[in-house]
Amino acid sequence: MHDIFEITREPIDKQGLEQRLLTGAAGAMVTFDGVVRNQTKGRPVVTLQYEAYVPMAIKEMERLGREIREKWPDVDRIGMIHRFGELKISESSVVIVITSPHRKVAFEACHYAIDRLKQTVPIWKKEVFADGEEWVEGSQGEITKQTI
Amino acid sequence: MHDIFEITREPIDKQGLEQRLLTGAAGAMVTFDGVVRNQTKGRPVVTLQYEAYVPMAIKEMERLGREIREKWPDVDRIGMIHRFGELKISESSVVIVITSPHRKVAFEACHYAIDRLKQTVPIWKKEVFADGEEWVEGSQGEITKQTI
Amino acid sequence: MSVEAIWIKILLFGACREAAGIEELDYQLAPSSTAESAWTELKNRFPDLARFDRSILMAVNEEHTGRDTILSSGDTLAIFPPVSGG
Amino acid sequence: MSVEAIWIKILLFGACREAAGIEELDYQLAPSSTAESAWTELKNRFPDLARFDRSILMAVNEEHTGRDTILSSGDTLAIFPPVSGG
Repeated sequence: MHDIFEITREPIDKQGLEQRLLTGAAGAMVTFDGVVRNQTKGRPVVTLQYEAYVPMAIKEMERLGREIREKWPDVDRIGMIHRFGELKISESSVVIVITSPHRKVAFEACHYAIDRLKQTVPIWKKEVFADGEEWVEGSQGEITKQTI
Repeated sequence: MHDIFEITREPIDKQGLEQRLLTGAAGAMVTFDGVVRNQTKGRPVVTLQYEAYVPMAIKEMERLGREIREKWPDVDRIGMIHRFGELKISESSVVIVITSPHRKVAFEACHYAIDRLKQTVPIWKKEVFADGEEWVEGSQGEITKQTI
Repeated sequence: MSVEAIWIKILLFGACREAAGIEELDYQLAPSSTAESAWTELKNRFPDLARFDRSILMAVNEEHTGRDTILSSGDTLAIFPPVSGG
Repeated sequence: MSVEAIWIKILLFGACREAAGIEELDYQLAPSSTAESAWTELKNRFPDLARFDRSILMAVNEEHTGRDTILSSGDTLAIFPPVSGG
Protein backbone atom coordinates (compact mmCIF):
# COMPACT_ATOMS: atom_id res chain seq x y z
CA MET A 1 0.00 0.00 0.00
CA HIS A 2 1.23 3.42 -0.94
CA ASP A 3 -1.64 5.57 0.18
CA ILE A 4 -0.97 9.26 0.83
CA PHE A 5 -2.26 11.34 3.75
CA GLU A 6 -0.94 14.85 4.13
CA ILE A 7 -1.69 18.14 5.85
CA THR A 8 0.07 21.12 4.32
CA ARG A 9 0.22 24.88 4.44
CA GLU A 10 1.24 25.02 0.75
CA PRO A 11 -1.11 24.96 -2.26
CA ILE A 12 -2.16 21.37 -2.95
CA ASP A 13 -0.43 19.72 -5.90
CA LYS A 14 -3.47 17.83 -7.16
CA GLN A 15 -1.91 16.62 -10.39
CA GLY A 16 1.18 15.44 -8.50
CA LEU A 17 -0.99 13.55 -6.02
CA GLU A 18 -2.88 11.86 -8.85
CA GLN A 19 0.32 10.84 -10.59
CA ARG A 20 1.79 9.39 -7.39
CA LEU A 21 -1.31 7.20 -6.97
CA LEU A 22 -1.82 5.92 -10.50
CA THR A 23 -0.89 2.25 -11.06
CA GLY A 24 -1.52 -0.09 -13.95
CA ALA A 25 -4.26 -1.82 -11.95
CA ALA A 26 -6.44 1.29 -11.99
CA GLY A 27 -9.18 1.75 -14.56
CA ALA A 28 -10.90 4.62 -12.78
CA MET A 29 -9.68 7.60 -10.80
CA VAL A 30 -12.20 9.79 -9.01
CA THR A 31 -10.96 13.07 -7.54
CA PHE A 32 -12.82 15.33 -5.17
CA ASP A 33 -11.51 18.88 -4.99
CA GLY A 34 -13.01 21.14 -2.34
CA VAL A 35 -12.52 24.76 -3.38
CA VAL A 36 -13.26 28.04 -1.64
CA ARG A 37 -16.60 29.43 -2.78
CA ASN A 38 -17.11 33.14 -3.33
CA GLN A 39 -20.13 33.37 -1.04
CA THR A 40 -22.01 31.74 1.85
CA LYS A 41 -25.76 32.21 1.89
CA GLY A 42 -25.36 35.21 -0.37
CA ARG A 43 -22.71 36.90 1.76
CA PRO A 44 -19.47 37.46 -0.20
CA VAL A 45 -16.49 35.56 1.23
CA VAL A 46 -13.06 37.19 1.20
CA THR A 47 -10.93 34.29 2.45
CA LEU A 48 -11.25 31.08 4.45
CA GLN A 49 -8.89 30.40 7.33
CA TYR A 50 -8.24 26.76 8.13
CA GLU A 51 -6.74 25.53 11.36
CA ALA A 52 -5.60 21.92 11.84
CA TYR A 53 -4.52 19.72 14.73
CA VAL A 54 -1.89 18.33 12.40
CA PRO A 55 -0.63 15.08 13.97
CA MET A 56 -4.13 14.00 14.96
CA ALA A 57 -5.53 15.00 11.56
CA ILE A 58 -3.03 12.71 9.86
CA LYS A 59 -3.93 9.86 12.22
CA GLU A 60 -7.63 10.37 11.51
CA MET A 61 -7.06 10.41 7.76
CA GLU A 62 -5.11 7.17 8.05
CA ARG A 63 -7.95 5.70 10.09
CA LEU A 64 -10.40 6.80 7.42
CA GLY A 65 -8.18 5.15 4.83
CA ARG A 66 -8.40 1.83 6.72
CA GLU A 67 -12.16 2.21 7.01
CA ILE A 68 -12.43 2.72 3.25
CA ARG A 69 -10.34 -0.36 2.52
CA GLU A 70 -12.59 -2.43 4.77
CA LYS A 71 -15.73 -1.19 3.04
CA TRP A 72 -14.36 -1.29 -0.51
CA PRO A 73 -11.63 -3.95 -0.76
CA ASP A 74 -11.33 -3.27 -4.51
CA VAL A 75 -9.93 0.21 -3.95
CA ASP A 76 -6.45 0.44 -5.44
CA ARG A 77 -5.02 3.67 -3.95
CA ILE A 78 -6.22 6.39 -1.59
CA GLY A 79 -4.83 9.92 -1.39
CA MET A 80 -5.96 12.84 0.80
CA ILE A 81 -4.31 16.20 1.21
CA HIS A 82 -5.86 18.92 3.36
CA ARG A 83 -4.46 22.41 3.38
CA PHE A 84 -4.51 24.87 6.28
CA GLY A 85 -3.79 28.58 6.63
CA GLU A 86 -5.48 31.34 4.66
CA LEU A 87 -7.11 30.39 1.35
CA LYS A 88 -8.46 32.61 -1.41
CA ILE A 89 -11.53 32.06 -3.63
CA SER A 90 -11.15 29.01 -5.92
CA GLU A 91 -8.14 27.65 -4.02
CA SER A 92 -8.36 24.00 -2.96
CA SER A 93 -8.74 23.24 0.72
CA VAL A 94 -8.89 19.47 0.32
CA VAL A 95 -8.26 16.97 -2.45
CA ILE A 96 -9.23 13.30 -2.21
CA VAL A 97 -8.26 10.80 -4.89
CA ILE A 98 -9.46 7.20 -5.11
CA THR A 99 -8.41 4.74 -7.78
CA SER A 100 -9.91 1.33 -8.45
CA PRO A 101 -10.23 -1.16 -11.30
CA HIS A 102 -13.86 -0.08 -11.93
CA ARG A 103 -15.56 3.25 -11.51
CA LYS A 104 -18.41 2.51 -9.09
CA VAL A 105 -16.09 1.73 -6.19
CA ALA A 106 -13.99 4.83 -6.82
CA PHE A 107 -17.07 7.09 -6.86
CA GLU A 108 -18.58 5.58 -3.72
CA ALA A 109 -15.35 5.52 -1.75
CA CYS A 110 -14.41 9.08 -2.72
CA HIS A 111 -17.84 10.46 -1.78
CA TYR A 112 -17.72 8.58 1.51
CA ALA A 113 -14.19 9.79 2.19
CA ILE A 114 -15.05 13.49 2.02
CA ASP A 115 -18.26 13.02 4.02
CA ARG A 116 -16.34 11.24 6.80
CA LEU A 117 -13.35 13.57 6.66
CA LYS A 118 -15.69 16.44 7.45
CA GLN A 119 -16.95 14.56 10.52
CA THR A 120 -13.78 13.14 12.02
CA VAL A 121 -10.62 14.94 10.93
CA PRO A 122 -9.73 17.75 13.38
CA ILE A 123 -9.69 20.78 11.12
CA TRP A 124 -11.72 23.95 11.56
CA LYS A 125 -12.49 26.81 9.25
CA LYS A 126 -13.42 30.41 9.70
CA GLU A 127 -15.12 32.45 7.00
CA VAL A 128 -13.76 35.94 6.58
CA PHE A 129 -16.26 38.42 5.13
CA ALA A 130 -15.73 42.05 4.20
CA ASP A 131 -17.40 43.08 7.45
CA GLY A 132 -16.50 40.38 9.93
CA GLU A 133 -15.62 36.73 10.38
CA GLU A 134 -17.32 33.58 11.61
CA TRP A 135 -16.24 30.08 12.58
CA VAL A 136 -18.11 27.50 10.55
CA GLU A 137 -20.06 25.21 12.83
CA GLY A 138 -19.30 21.55 12.42
CA SER A 139 -21.97 18.93 12.76
CA GLN A 140 -21.90 17.91 16.36
CA GLY A 141 -21.75 14.47 17.86
CA GLU A 142 -21.05 12.47 14.72
CA ILE A 143 -17.48 11.72 15.71
CA THR A 144 -18.53 10.39 19.07
CA LYS A 145 -21.12 8.10 17.64
CA GLN A 146 -19.01 6.62 14.93
CA THR A 147 -15.36 6.55 15.92
CA ILE A 148 -14.91 6.21 19.66
CA MET B 1 -22.82 28.50 -19.81
CA HIS B 2 -19.29 27.58 -20.72
CA ASP B 3 -19.43 23.82 -20.71
CA ILE B 4 -16.80 21.91 -22.63
CA PHE B 5 -17.32 18.86 -24.85
CA GLU B 6 -14.40 17.62 -26.88
CA ILE B 7 -13.16 14.58 -28.77
CA THR B 8 -9.43 14.53 -29.37
CA ARG B 9 -6.62 12.34 -30.61
CA GLU B 10 -4.14 14.09 -28.29
CA PRO B 11 -3.50 13.23 -24.62
CA ILE B 12 -6.21 14.82 -22.49
CA ASP B 13 -5.17 17.95 -20.61
CA LYS B 14 -7.09 17.19 -17.43
CA GLN B 15 -5.64 20.01 -15.38
CA GLY B 16 -6.31 22.48 -18.18
CA LEU B 17 -9.92 21.30 -18.44
CA GLU B 18 -10.40 21.71 -14.70
CA GLN B 19 -8.96 25.21 -14.75
CA ARG B 20 -11.17 26.26 -17.65
CA LEU B 21 -14.25 25.15 -15.69
CA LEU B 22 -13.51 26.56 -12.25
CA THR B 23 -15.56 29.62 -11.25
CA GLY B 24 -15.99 31.40 -7.94
CA ALA B 25 -19.45 29.84 -7.57
CA ALA B 26 -17.97 26.35 -7.25
CA GLY B 27 -17.32 24.77 -3.87
CA ALA B 28 -16.83 21.24 -5.19
CA MET B 29 -15.20 19.79 -8.27
CA VAL B 30 -15.53 16.08 -8.98
CA THR B 31 -13.41 14.61 -11.73
CA PHE B 32 -13.72 11.17 -13.27
CA ASP B 33 -10.67 9.96 -15.13
CA GLY B 34 -10.99 6.71 -17.06
CA VAL B 35 -7.56 5.19 -17.53
CA VAL B 36 -6.34 2.16 -19.44
CA ARG B 37 -6.01 -0.84 -17.14
CA ASN B 38 -3.14 -3.29 -17.49
CA GLN B 39 -5.41 -6.34 -17.73
CA THR B 40 -8.91 -7.57 -18.53
CA LYS B 41 -10.05 -10.67 -16.70
CA GLY B 42 -6.45 -11.55 -15.96
CA ARG B 43 -5.29 -11.18 -19.56
CA PRO B 44 -2.54 -8.54 -19.91
CA VAL B 45 -3.53 -5.60 -22.10
CA VAL B 46 -0.95 -4.01 -24.41
CA THR B 47 -2.95 -1.04 -25.70
CA LEU B 48 -6.53 0.07 -26.21
CA GLN B 49 -7.67 1.40 -29.55
CA TYR B 50 -10.57 3.85 -29.49
CA GLU B 51 -12.63 4.77 -32.53
CA ALA B 52 -15.12 7.64 -32.49
CA TYR B 53 -17.89 8.93 -34.73
CA VAL B 54 -16.63 12.41 -33.92
CA PRO B 55 -19.40 14.84 -34.91
CA MET B 56 -22.12 12.60 -33.49
CA ALA B 57 -20.10 11.95 -30.33
CA ILE B 58 -19.89 15.70 -29.68
CA LYS B 59 -23.64 16.06 -30.25
CA GLU B 60 -24.34 13.20 -27.83
CA MET B 61 -22.05 14.69 -25.19
CA GLU B 62 -23.87 18.01 -25.55
CA ARG B 63 -27.18 16.20 -25.21
CA LEU B 64 -25.89 14.49 -22.08
CA GLY B 65 -24.85 17.88 -20.76
CA ARG B 66 -28.41 19.16 -21.20
CA GLU B 67 -29.78 16.05 -19.49
CA ILE B 68 -27.47 16.64 -16.52
CA ARG B 69 -28.54 20.27 -16.18
CA GLU B 70 -32.18 19.20 -16.16
CA LYS B 71 -31.59 16.61 -13.45
CA TRP B 72 -29.20 18.71 -11.34
CA PRO B 73 -29.97 22.41 -11.85
CA ASP B 74 -27.32 23.30 -9.24
CA VAL B 75 -24.47 22.08 -11.43
CA ASP B 76 -22.14 24.96 -12.19
CA ARG B 77 -19.97 23.66 -15.07
CA ILE B 78 -19.70 20.44 -17.09
CA GLY B 79 -16.64 19.28 -19.00
CA MET B 80 -16.08 16.07 -20.96
CA ILE B 81 -13.14 15.14 -23.14
CA HIS B 82 -12.89 11.73 -24.79
CA ARG B 83 -9.75 10.66 -26.55
CA PHE B 84 -9.50 8.31 -29.52
CA GLY B 85 -6.65 6.49 -31.25
CA GLU B 86 -4.20 4.15 -29.56
CA LEU B 87 -3.76 4.47 -25.79
CA LYS B 88 -1.16 2.93 -23.52
CA ILE B 89 -1.60 1.62 -19.97
CA SER B 90 -2.48 4.39 -17.48
CA GLU B 91 -3.32 6.90 -20.22
CA SER B 92 -6.69 8.62 -19.88
CA SER B 93 -9.40 7.74 -22.39
CA VAL B 94 -12.04 10.02 -20.91
CA VAL B 95 -12.16 12.79 -18.34
CA ILE B 96 -15.41 14.22 -16.96
CA VAL B 97 -15.44 17.22 -14.64
CA ILE B 98 -18.48 18.56 -12.79
CA THR B 99 -18.44 21.59 -10.53
CA SER B 100 -21.22 22.72 -8.21
CA PRO B 101 -21.66 24.81 -5.06
CA HIS B 102 -21.95 21.65 -2.91
CA ARG B 103 -20.39 18.23 -3.29
CA LYS B 104 -23.36 15.87 -3.46
CA VAL B 105 -24.59 17.23 -6.78
CA ALA B 106 -21.10 17.10 -8.29
CA PHE B 107 -20.62 13.46 -7.27
CA GLU B 108 -24.04 12.34 -8.50
CA ALA B 109 -23.87 14.22 -11.79
CA CYS B 110 -20.32 13.04 -12.55
CA HIS B 111 -21.16 9.39 -11.85
CA TYR B 112 -24.29 9.67 -13.98
CA ALA B 113 -22.34 11.36 -16.76
CA ILE B 114 -19.84 8.55 -17.23
CA ASP B 115 -22.55 5.86 -16.94
CA ARG B 116 -24.61 7.56 -19.66
CA LEU B 117 -21.61 8.42 -21.83
CA LYS B 118 -20.82 4.73 -22.01
CA GLN B 119 -24.37 4.02 -23.21
CA THR B 120 -25.00 6.80 -25.70
CA VAL B 121 -21.81 8.39 -27.05
CA PRO B 122 -20.69 6.65 -30.28
CA ILE B 123 -17.21 5.51 -29.38
CA TRP B 124 -15.87 1.97 -29.53
CA LYS B 125 -12.81 0.33 -28.09
CA LYS B 126 -10.73 -2.66 -28.98
CA GLU B 127 -8.43 -4.36 -26.51
CA VAL B 128 -5.07 -5.35 -27.91
CA PHE B 129 -3.43 -8.27 -26.12
CA ALA B 130 -0.02 -9.79 -26.71
CA ASP B 131 -1.67 -12.60 -28.66
CA GLY B 132 -4.66 -11.03 -30.35
CA GLU B 133 -7.27 -8.32 -30.15
CA GLU B 134 -10.94 -8.02 -29.32
CA TRP B 135 -13.63 -5.41 -29.65
CA VAL B 136 -15.21 -4.64 -26.30
CA GLU B 137 -18.91 -5.38 -26.38
CA GLY B 138 -21.10 -2.47 -25.41
CA SER B 139 -24.32 -2.95 -23.50
CA GLN B 140 -26.98 -3.30 -26.10
CA GLY B 141 -30.28 -1.53 -26.40
CA GLU B 142 -29.81 1.05 -23.70
CA ILE B 143 -29.48 3.88 -26.17
CA THR B 144 -32.72 2.99 -27.88
CA LYS B 145 -34.65 2.87 -24.67
CA GLN B 146 -33.44 6.10 -23.22
CA THR B 147 -32.61 8.57 -25.93
CA ILE B 148 -34.78 8.07 -28.96
CA MET C 1 -34.05 1.40 -60.02
CA SER C 2 -36.55 4.15 -60.77
CA VAL C 3 -35.62 7.70 -61.58
CA GLU C 4 -36.65 8.72 -58.07
CA ALA C 5 -33.88 6.60 -56.51
CA ILE C 6 -32.24 8.20 -53.49
CA TRP C 7 -28.54 8.44 -52.68
CA ILE C 8 -27.37 8.11 -49.15
CA LYS C 9 -24.01 7.90 -47.44
CA ILE C 10 -23.40 4.93 -45.18
CA LEU C 11 -20.79 5.01 -42.40
CA LEU C 12 -19.65 1.91 -40.54
CA PHE C 13 -17.86 1.90 -37.19
CA GLY C 14 -16.03 -0.43 -34.86
CA ALA C 15 -16.41 -4.17 -35.37
CA CYS C 16 -18.91 -3.52 -38.23
CA ARG C 17 -16.39 -1.40 -40.11
CA GLU C 18 -13.78 -4.07 -39.57
CA ALA C 19 -16.07 -6.91 -40.71
CA ALA C 20 -17.06 -5.06 -43.89
CA GLY C 21 -13.52 -3.84 -44.52
CA ILE C 22 -14.86 -0.41 -45.46
CA GLU C 23 -15.83 2.67 -43.48
CA GLU C 24 -17.82 4.76 -45.91
CA LEU C 25 -19.98 4.05 -48.96
CA ASP C 26 -22.34 6.00 -51.19
CA TYR C 27 -25.43 3.96 -51.77
CA GLN C 28 -28.37 4.14 -54.12
CA LEU C 29 -31.74 2.99 -52.75
CA ALA C 30 -35.33 2.83 -53.90
CA PRO C 31 -37.50 5.77 -52.79
CA SER C 32 -38.95 5.47 -49.28
CA SER C 33 -36.37 2.90 -48.28
CA THR C 34 -35.91 2.36 -44.58
CA ALA C 35 -32.67 2.11 -42.62
CA GLU C 36 -33.52 -1.59 -42.27
CA SER C 37 -33.63 -2.10 -46.03
CA ALA C 38 -30.28 -0.36 -46.41
CA TRP C 39 -28.89 -2.76 -43.83
CA THR C 40 -30.32 -5.72 -45.72
CA GLU C 41 -28.60 -4.63 -48.92
CA LEU C 42 -25.39 -4.03 -47.02
CA LYS C 43 -25.48 -7.56 -45.58
CA ASN C 44 -25.90 -8.97 -49.06
CA ARG C 45 -22.83 -7.12 -50.19
CA PHE C 46 -20.76 -7.84 -47.07
CA PRO C 47 -21.92 -11.22 -45.71
CA ASP C 48 -19.60 -10.91 -42.67
CA LEU C 49 -21.97 -8.23 -41.35
CA ALA C 50 -24.75 -10.77 -40.85
CA ARG C 51 -23.55 -11.71 -37.37
CA PHE C 52 -24.28 -8.15 -36.16
CA ASP C 53 -27.90 -8.40 -37.23
CA ARG C 54 -29.38 -8.40 -33.73
CA SER C 55 -27.00 -5.98 -32.08
CA ILE C 56 -26.44 -3.08 -34.46
CA LEU C 57 -27.55 0.45 -33.73
CA MET C 58 -28.22 3.13 -36.30
CA ALA C 59 -28.03 6.87 -36.58
CA VAL C 60 -29.35 9.11 -39.32
CA ASN C 61 -27.61 12.46 -39.70
CA GLU C 62 -25.83 11.96 -36.38
CA GLU C 63 -28.94 11.19 -34.32
CA HIS C 64 -29.73 7.77 -32.85
CA THR C 65 -32.67 6.32 -34.74
CA GLY C 66 -34.75 3.17 -35.17
CA ARG C 67 -34.45 0.71 -38.04
CA ASP C 68 -37.83 1.69 -39.50
CA THR C 69 -36.74 5.27 -40.23
CA ILE C 70 -37.43 6.27 -43.81
CA LEU C 71 -34.36 7.64 -45.56
CA SER C 72 -34.17 10.70 -47.79
CA SER C 73 -31.66 11.54 -50.46
CA GLY C 74 -28.54 13.09 -48.90
CA ASP C 75 -28.99 11.37 -45.54
CA THR C 76 -26.00 9.92 -43.72
CA LEU C 77 -26.81 6.54 -42.22
CA ALA C 78 -24.35 5.32 -39.60
CA ILE C 79 -24.39 1.67 -38.56
CA PHE C 80 -22.46 0.44 -35.56
CA PRO C 81 -22.35 -2.03 -32.68
CA PRO C 82 -23.44 -0.98 -29.19
CA VAL C 83 -21.08 1.74 -28.04
CA SER C 84 -18.22 0.83 -25.71
CA GLY C 85 -16.33 4.04 -25.01
CA GLY C 86 -15.24 5.37 -21.67
CA MET D 1 -2.55 19.44 45.67
CA SER D 2 -1.11 16.15 46.78
CA VAL D 3 2.33 14.88 45.84
CA GLU D 4 0.67 12.54 43.37
CA ALA D 5 -0.68 15.42 41.27
CA ILE D 6 -0.51 14.83 37.51
CA TRP D 7 0.69 17.22 34.82
CA ILE D 8 -1.04 17.30 31.49
CA LYS D 9 -0.78 19.43 28.40
CA ILE D 10 -3.99 21.05 27.14
CA LEU D 11 -4.42 22.13 23.52
CA LEU D 12 -7.27 24.32 22.32
CA PHE D 13 -8.39 24.68 18.73
CA GLY D 14 -10.66 26.78 16.58
CA ALA D 15 -13.29 28.90 18.27
CA CYS D 16 -12.25 27.48 21.69
CA ARG D 17 -8.68 28.62 21.19
CA GLU D 18 -9.91 32.02 20.14
CA ALA D 19 -12.30 32.37 23.10
CA ALA D 20 -9.59 31.41 25.61
CA GLY D 21 -6.96 33.48 23.84
CA ILE D 22 -4.44 30.68 24.29
CA GLU D 23 -3.63 27.53 22.37
CA GLU D 24 -1.52 25.48 24.75
CA LEU D 25 -1.23 25.18 28.56
CA ASP D 26 0.51 22.88 31.01
CA TYR D 27 -1.92 21.98 33.73
CA GLN D 28 -1.68 20.35 37.14
CA LEU D 29 -4.60 18.15 38.18
CA ALA D 30 -5.50 15.90 41.08
CA PRO D 31 -4.75 12.20 40.52
CA SER D 32 -7.46 10.30 38.61
CA SER D 33 -8.91 13.49 37.19
CA THR D 34 -11.13 13.09 34.17
CA ALA D 35 -11.11 15.09 30.96
CA GLU D 36 -14.38 16.58 32.19
CA SER D 37 -12.76 17.87 35.39
CA ALA D 38 -9.93 19.43 33.37
CA TRP D 39 -12.58 21.16 31.26
CA THR D 40 -14.30 22.45 34.40
CA GLU D 41 -11.09 23.97 35.68
CA LEU D 42 -10.40 25.46 32.28
CA LYS D 43 -13.83 27.12 32.19
CA ASN D 44 -13.16 28.63 35.62
CA ARG D 45 -9.95 30.15 34.32
CA PHE D 46 -11.40 31.22 30.93
CA PRO D 47 -15.08 32.01 31.47
CA ASP D 48 -15.58 32.68 27.72
CA LEU D 49 -15.25 28.93 27.18
CA ALA D 50 -18.50 28.23 29.03
CA ARG D 51 -20.61 28.72 25.89
CA PHE D 52 -18.92 25.69 24.29
CA ASP D 53 -19.96 23.44 27.15
CA ARG D 54 -22.43 21.33 25.19
CA SER D 55 -20.60 21.19 21.91
CA ILE D 56 -16.94 20.52 22.64
CA LEU D 57 -15.15 17.36 21.63
CA MET D 58 -12.03 15.97 23.24
CA ALA D 59 -9.02 13.94 22.27
CA VAL D 60 -6.39 12.40 24.49
CA ASN D 61 -3.01 11.78 22.88
CA GLU D 62 -4.50 12.46 19.43
CA GLU D 63 -7.40 10.03 19.72
CA HIS D 64 -11.05 11.08 19.97
CA THR D 65 -12.26 10.31 23.48
CA GLY D 66 -15.18 10.79 25.86
CA ARG D 67 -15.33 13.31 28.67
CA ASP D 68 -15.13 10.63 31.37
CA THR D 69 -11.66 9.48 30.32
CA ILE D 70 -9.24 9.39 33.25
CA LEU D 71 -6.07 11.33 32.57
CA SER D 72 -2.50 10.27 33.33
CA SER D 73 0.55 12.40 33.82
CA GLY D 74 2.07 13.33 30.47
CA ASP D 75 -1.20 13.10 28.56
CA THR D 76 -2.09 15.65 25.93
CA LEU D 77 -5.73 16.66 26.16
CA ALA D 78 -7.09 18.49 23.12
CA ILE D 79 -10.39 20.36 23.37
CA PHE D 80 -12.17 21.68 20.32
CA PRO D 81 -15.53 22.44 18.71
CA PRO D 82 -17.07 20.00 16.22
CA VAL D 83 -14.73 19.78 13.25
CA SER D 84 -15.55 21.81 10.12
CA GLY D 85 -12.79 21.06 7.63
CA GLY D 86 -13.18 20.11 4.01
